[in-house]
Amino acid sequence: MVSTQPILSATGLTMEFRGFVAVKDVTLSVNEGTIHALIGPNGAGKTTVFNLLTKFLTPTRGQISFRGNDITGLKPAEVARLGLVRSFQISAVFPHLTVLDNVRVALQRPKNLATQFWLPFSSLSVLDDRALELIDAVNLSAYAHLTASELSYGRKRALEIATTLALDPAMLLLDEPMAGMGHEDIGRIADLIRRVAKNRTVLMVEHNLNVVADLCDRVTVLARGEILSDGSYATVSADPRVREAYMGTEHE
Amino acid sequence: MAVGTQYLAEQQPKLSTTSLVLGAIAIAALIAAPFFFYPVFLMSILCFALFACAFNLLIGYVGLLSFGHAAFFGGAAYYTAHAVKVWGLEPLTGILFGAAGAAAMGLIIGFIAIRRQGIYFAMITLALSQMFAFICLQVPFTHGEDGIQGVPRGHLLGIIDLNQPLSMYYVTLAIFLFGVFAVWRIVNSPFGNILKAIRENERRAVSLGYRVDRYKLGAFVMSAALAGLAGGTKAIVFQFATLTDVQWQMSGEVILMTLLGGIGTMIGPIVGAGLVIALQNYLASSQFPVTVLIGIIFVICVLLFRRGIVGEILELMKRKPKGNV
Amino acid sequence: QNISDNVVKIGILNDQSGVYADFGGKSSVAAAQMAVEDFGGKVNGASIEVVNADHQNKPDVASSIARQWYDADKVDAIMELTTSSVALAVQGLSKEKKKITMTTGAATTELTGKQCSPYGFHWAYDTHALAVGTGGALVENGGNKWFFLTADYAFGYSLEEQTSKFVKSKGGQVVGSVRHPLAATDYSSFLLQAQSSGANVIGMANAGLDTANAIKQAAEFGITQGGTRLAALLFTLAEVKGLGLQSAQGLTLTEGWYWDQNDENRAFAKRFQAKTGKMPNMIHVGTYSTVMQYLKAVQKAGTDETEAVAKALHEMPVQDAFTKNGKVLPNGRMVYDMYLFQVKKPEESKSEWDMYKQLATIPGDQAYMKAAESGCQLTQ
Amino acid sequence: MSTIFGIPAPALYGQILIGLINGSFYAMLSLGLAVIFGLLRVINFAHGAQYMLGAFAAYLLLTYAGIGYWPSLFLAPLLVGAVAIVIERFMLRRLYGLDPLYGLLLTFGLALIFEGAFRHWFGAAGKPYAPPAQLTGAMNLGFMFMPIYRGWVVVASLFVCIGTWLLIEKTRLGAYLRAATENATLVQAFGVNVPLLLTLTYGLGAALAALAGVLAAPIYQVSPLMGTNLIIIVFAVVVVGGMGSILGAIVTGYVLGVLEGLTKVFYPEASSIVIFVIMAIVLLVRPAGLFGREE
Amino acid sequence: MSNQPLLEVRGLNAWYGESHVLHGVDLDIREGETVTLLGRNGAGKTTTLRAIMGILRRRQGTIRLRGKDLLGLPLHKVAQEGIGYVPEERGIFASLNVAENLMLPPNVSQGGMSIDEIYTLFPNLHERRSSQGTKLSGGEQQMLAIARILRTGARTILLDEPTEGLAPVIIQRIGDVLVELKKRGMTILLVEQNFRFAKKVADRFYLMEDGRMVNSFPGHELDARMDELHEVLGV
Ligand SMILES: Nc1ncnc2c1ncn2[C@@H]1O[C@H](COP(=O)(O)OP(=O)(O)OP(=O)(O)O)[C@@H](O)[C@H]1O
Ligand SMILES: Nc1ncnc2c1ncn2[C@@H]1O[C@H](COP(=O)(O)OP(=O)(O)OP(=O)(O)O)[C@@H](O)[C@H]1O
Ligand SMILES: CC(C)C[C@H](N)C(=O)O
Ligand SMILES: [Mg+2]
Ligand SMILES: [Mg+2]
Repeated sequence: MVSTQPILSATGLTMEFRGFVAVKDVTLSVNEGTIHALIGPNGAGKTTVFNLLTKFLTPTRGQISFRGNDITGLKPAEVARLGLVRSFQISAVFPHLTVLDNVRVALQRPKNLATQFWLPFSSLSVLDDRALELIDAVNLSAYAHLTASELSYGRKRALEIATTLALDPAMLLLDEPMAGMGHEDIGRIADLIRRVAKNRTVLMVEHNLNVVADLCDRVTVLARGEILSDGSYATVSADPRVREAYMGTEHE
Repeated sequence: MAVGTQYLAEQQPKLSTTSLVLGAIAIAALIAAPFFFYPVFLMSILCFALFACAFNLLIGYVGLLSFGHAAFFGGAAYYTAHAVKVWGLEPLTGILFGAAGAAAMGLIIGFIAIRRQGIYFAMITLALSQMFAFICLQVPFTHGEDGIQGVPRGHLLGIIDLNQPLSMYYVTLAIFLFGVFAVWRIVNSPFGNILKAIRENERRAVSLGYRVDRYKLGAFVMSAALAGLAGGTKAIVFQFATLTDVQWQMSGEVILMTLLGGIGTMIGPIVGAGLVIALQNYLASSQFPVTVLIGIIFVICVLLFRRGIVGEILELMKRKPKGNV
Repeated sequence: QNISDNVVKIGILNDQSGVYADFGGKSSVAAAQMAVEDFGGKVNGASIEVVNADHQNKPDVASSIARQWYDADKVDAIMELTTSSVALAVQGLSKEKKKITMTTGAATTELTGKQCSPYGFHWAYDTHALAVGTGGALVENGGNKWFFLTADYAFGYSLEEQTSKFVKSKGGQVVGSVRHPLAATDYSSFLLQAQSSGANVIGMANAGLDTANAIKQAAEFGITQGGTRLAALLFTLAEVKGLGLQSAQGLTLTEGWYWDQNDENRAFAKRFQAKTGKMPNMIHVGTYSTVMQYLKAVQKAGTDETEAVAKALHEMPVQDAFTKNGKVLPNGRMVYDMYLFQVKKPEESKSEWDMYKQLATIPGDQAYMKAAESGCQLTQ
Repeated sequence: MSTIFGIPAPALYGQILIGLINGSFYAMLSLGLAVIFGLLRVINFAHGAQYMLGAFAAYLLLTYAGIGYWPSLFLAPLLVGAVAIVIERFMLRRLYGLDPLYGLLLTFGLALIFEGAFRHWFGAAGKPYAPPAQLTGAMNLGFMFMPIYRGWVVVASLFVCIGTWLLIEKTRLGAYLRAATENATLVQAFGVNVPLLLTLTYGLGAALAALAGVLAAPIYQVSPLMGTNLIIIVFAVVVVGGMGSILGAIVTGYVLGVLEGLTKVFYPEASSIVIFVIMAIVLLVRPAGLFGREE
Repeated sequence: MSNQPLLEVRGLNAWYGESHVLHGVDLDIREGETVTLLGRNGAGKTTTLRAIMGILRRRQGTIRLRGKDLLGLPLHKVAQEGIGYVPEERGIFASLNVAENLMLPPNVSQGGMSIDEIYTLFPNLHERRSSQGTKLSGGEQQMLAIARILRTGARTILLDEPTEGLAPVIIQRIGDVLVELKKRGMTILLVEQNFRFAKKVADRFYLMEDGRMVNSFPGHELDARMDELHEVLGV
């Protein structure tokens, strides 16, 4: 269901930190239903772009629109409520809650069961079915009652994806989902991403080029805050500038 | 080690039958207590215990250390005392008025303080409450150092004569039980679950779409209102509202009560309040300077029993192997 | 037996650790014990017991101690009650509980005014006596433009009000006033304000450490050299000692008792010093006097029942180490002669505690308000 | 007599000057707090008590050893610093790595102990302490008499503040301090004796407070409660300046002192709360404080 | 190259709180050698480095540097023996700028690189020398972390996953740097998951599993042992 309709587009995005321009005039559009990769050398500004898109940073200049709405002036929580949800470069779970509770926390908001301070805790059990379904989807059923801190790194990332999916977001932003992960986990997460991307859009930052090549419909290469190249993996990897700035000579 | 992302509390065990039985015994004991102890002493424990529970709602379950809770406790005492003495309000209405006033103050102070976390939050609440104490010193209705004296206890709902020590006691007990139940309910509710999540990983909660500031502010206001409930009740029990209750030493005392009993446990603050009040009562007529002893307890608690009395007992019962960072 | 529980229990409730601790404090407890000894240790065959507590200048602390003393510990009467806020609270509670209080440590005339009690007695001094004594002396010496430095609570207001009234009645004027919080540390800005108002007297309607600090700072900023005079309206031997003669010299002040006035006083003071290490001021001896007088009243009434003792207290003249001509007005005010003193220069002082020159005697009737003018309901 | 906004100019200048003197104490105290907070992540609630201890050390040295003001200016901070070092070694040290709130609570308890004990021994009434003979008297500035001693305090505090600032921002030692603030283990893994650094820093911060105490002794009485309320104002100063910012602590200290002085002229009723009001406004506009970095 | 190992680890056990993580690790590194630790996530590679440094205090066994026992030394003394540590999480200081970060570690012996040499090696750092340390990107931070150790003259370097999260070009450059360091006679203990990278520099490999050394072989045997590695590492 790859459409050519952009779900998220940013125009002229610029971010300056006390005189240092980390992101320069970036115009980017992500088409609905695609898996889109953002790659580039360290310090290129990828995480910064993520922070801008999800409003954890406010751009110095530029516009962002998501599903036709201008979201440039919104707060991070509001962006998330519109269905644009991110993960962090450093894994983000609620460490002392169980796996089940981690997912339930995420479900509480869309189900409008978050502000009721007068209801008993047990009223949350209506969320259990959906939560277990999500946990199952990321192959964590066996660990549902462990606390998140007891999970291995890779499983934590899976849990993070499950909680993100609980919000049923139209679009996911994943920042280096495979970083620091053992080989056996990489394949699992790649599968998972492919599965969840069936009916939503994914924008991800990733250094593992095999994964990018394998998974992504489109690749945008960022270098020194500017877009260097944009297109299919084959196109960008053939671009000599990309080879020079990013991939180096060793990569086939 | 990021400042403010850690928290002091332990996980709360689920409500079990043993704790229900223990609770029932405790309530029975509280009902019988005035026949064995001096009722005013018991009422003062109840007021402070409720205050400590309200305070614990913030520190124990949101991970925010307020060093300014005296403003709500003492502020409510002033509002209640004024409403009852000057406007002639019925005592319960007066107490509720006090709690509402405290909630309103909670909204203002919380709005400013919630922008920072950890120690910053502690210092800001401390400073704002000290500012409130200065205001109390200046505005006429508080009567400065004299305080509002001789507040009539009156008749509850126009019927029950609160000048009878026993009726006053049972009314105080009822308010106390209501307050403690409220704290318990808030903590163990869908709302409480989000609070827990925020305490664990605030950025993640934001990215899930929670407007965390509103949740924190909500908890802050609830805590302030309950502290106000305690303060208003105290004003009726002691027929008094004074500067003592708004000053920062009072905020320090409620921290001590909670720390001593066990932060983040349901009954810890109650135990702590009982101990501290009993100690102060006992020491008032001895040679030993009270503040020195309170200071020593503080130091000992922080160095040796960070979980507090109840927390340490719960830990012993759990005997779960520890071993995280 | 007509004595409840066969023991007469007297509570000394005062500040023992706060800003006013030197003013009365633990030494007052010693004075009370001296009174019990001097009385003979027993009254009508019943033993006498003195208990004491520190109220930390907090009226709520004081009233809950008092409540417990009455309810649980069977205390019959409470003495001293440092600080007006405390005294008003405890006297109010005692009125409700029908118990006797005899205040020596608080100043406000409210105690025997609008908030008077049939069981409440006010010894030693009050703001009226201070206004007449210290205020009067300065007015007579040409101090006719006053600026007040006032502690921001009931005591300060009362002292300022009484003194202003007195100054105005003598043809002087009040050109301004500023209120400072209790235990402020820096008075220099208030003093500058006072100076630029053109006043020739700065009336300090505060007490204890506050007054002492203000005096020191006034000297530093050359305010006294500039010819402005300081009126330390409430200052006693204990504060003079604390401040030191160097800074305190020349101050005029009003007290009801001084150790070096006569042989009897010197003898009393010597005993007191042996017990406490310091010389008493009017509060200490006043507390001695209240205990003594209370015991005499119990003896006379033959019981410790409140109404009877109160009646005896109202009727009996006061004649003891404290005063020779005291009498109690219907509003509870004990009236006796006060004295105006001046603090000696360091070179005039011959011994550690030789600090006052006596300037005048203020007859009791002038020093204290007439009962009829006090606003006390009991006198109508 | 000329007037400014309806206020006689001498009164205005006088209050500004007094504000500057108060500001000197705010600056010195908040500086010490910032240094300690910076490295140890401890809000030193005992700072007010250490200020008081400094003043008492001077008083006791004079009364029992006949040691005067000038030697005390060095000895008192040394003594208090030594006490602080003991505290760091045996108590604070055990709290590193825990939630920083515990440090706040521990020092709060210590403050209660010190103040309670001194109140018990010395009573609450102040003890007089005379300024040194060289600095007595006043200067006629035309609009007011300026006590020479107070002038000295302003000068001395400026020197201390600038000296400390240079030490921390411009020296290698300062760089260790700042880095150890963030990750003490790593700095130690580079070969720096961090435990010693921490101990000395706490000692230095406390010594700064004690120095302020000695400077304050001749102005205010030496009293057990002298630090109690001051410390909360200083907390507000530190929040306005931006926690941990040395420069922020210094500048804000002086500026708020002066603003407070001005309030006394224009609206005296508000003078005791003006610093807190400013704090609230700053927090609303710049949550990290004027000189602070966003965390 | 002498036969006496420069760094000698025998029967090293280590604990995090109650949990026993290293179970008798043995390890030898000779002067001038580059040794790489391989192992899955959680095998105990980082822990080994931290235990050698003495960052992790709860340990038993022997650790000797040039025959001198390191176990009893406080952390800063170990560093002063000439060991430089580049931690997994890089440890760049936010309150210092890049140049200050670079200058921070005190010299432990003569012969460290000069600032100019370092800036030639890492031009990015020169460009950003006055920005706040943590405002650098991940890769830039990694370079800074390595660079600042090179300045101190430490002759033995413990490097924990220097390539994690880095772009291929940067990895290549870091590889070049390590080769250069080897040429200068530095001793390097490297923890790495990326063995394509490790192969370029390692003289010897150690294979770790569950807190123990399970195998060790010379660098050139890496390709031959690929199958075995797959089994242990789950590649
Ligand atoms: N601070 C800690 N507290 C408790 N256990 C820890 C801590 N750090 C690591 N561990 C545990 O010690 C074991 C070894 O961890 P270590 O970090 O040494 O692994 P590693 O081989 O470096 O893995 P990675 O490749 O993921 O960095 C793991 O089981 C880990 O969970
Ligand atoms: N808050 C900030 N202040 C100043 N500079 C910043 C800030 N955040 C990022 N930068 C700078 O912006 C540039 C881009 O950083 P960013 O973290 O976006 O890189 P990245 O592409 O995600 O790199 P990596 O792959 O290493 O994570 C870097 O040079 C970094 O130093
Ligand atoms: C202790 C006293 C100096 C207090 C003062 N007399 C008052 O009435 O408040
Ligand atoms: Mg990044
Ligand atoms: Mg590792």
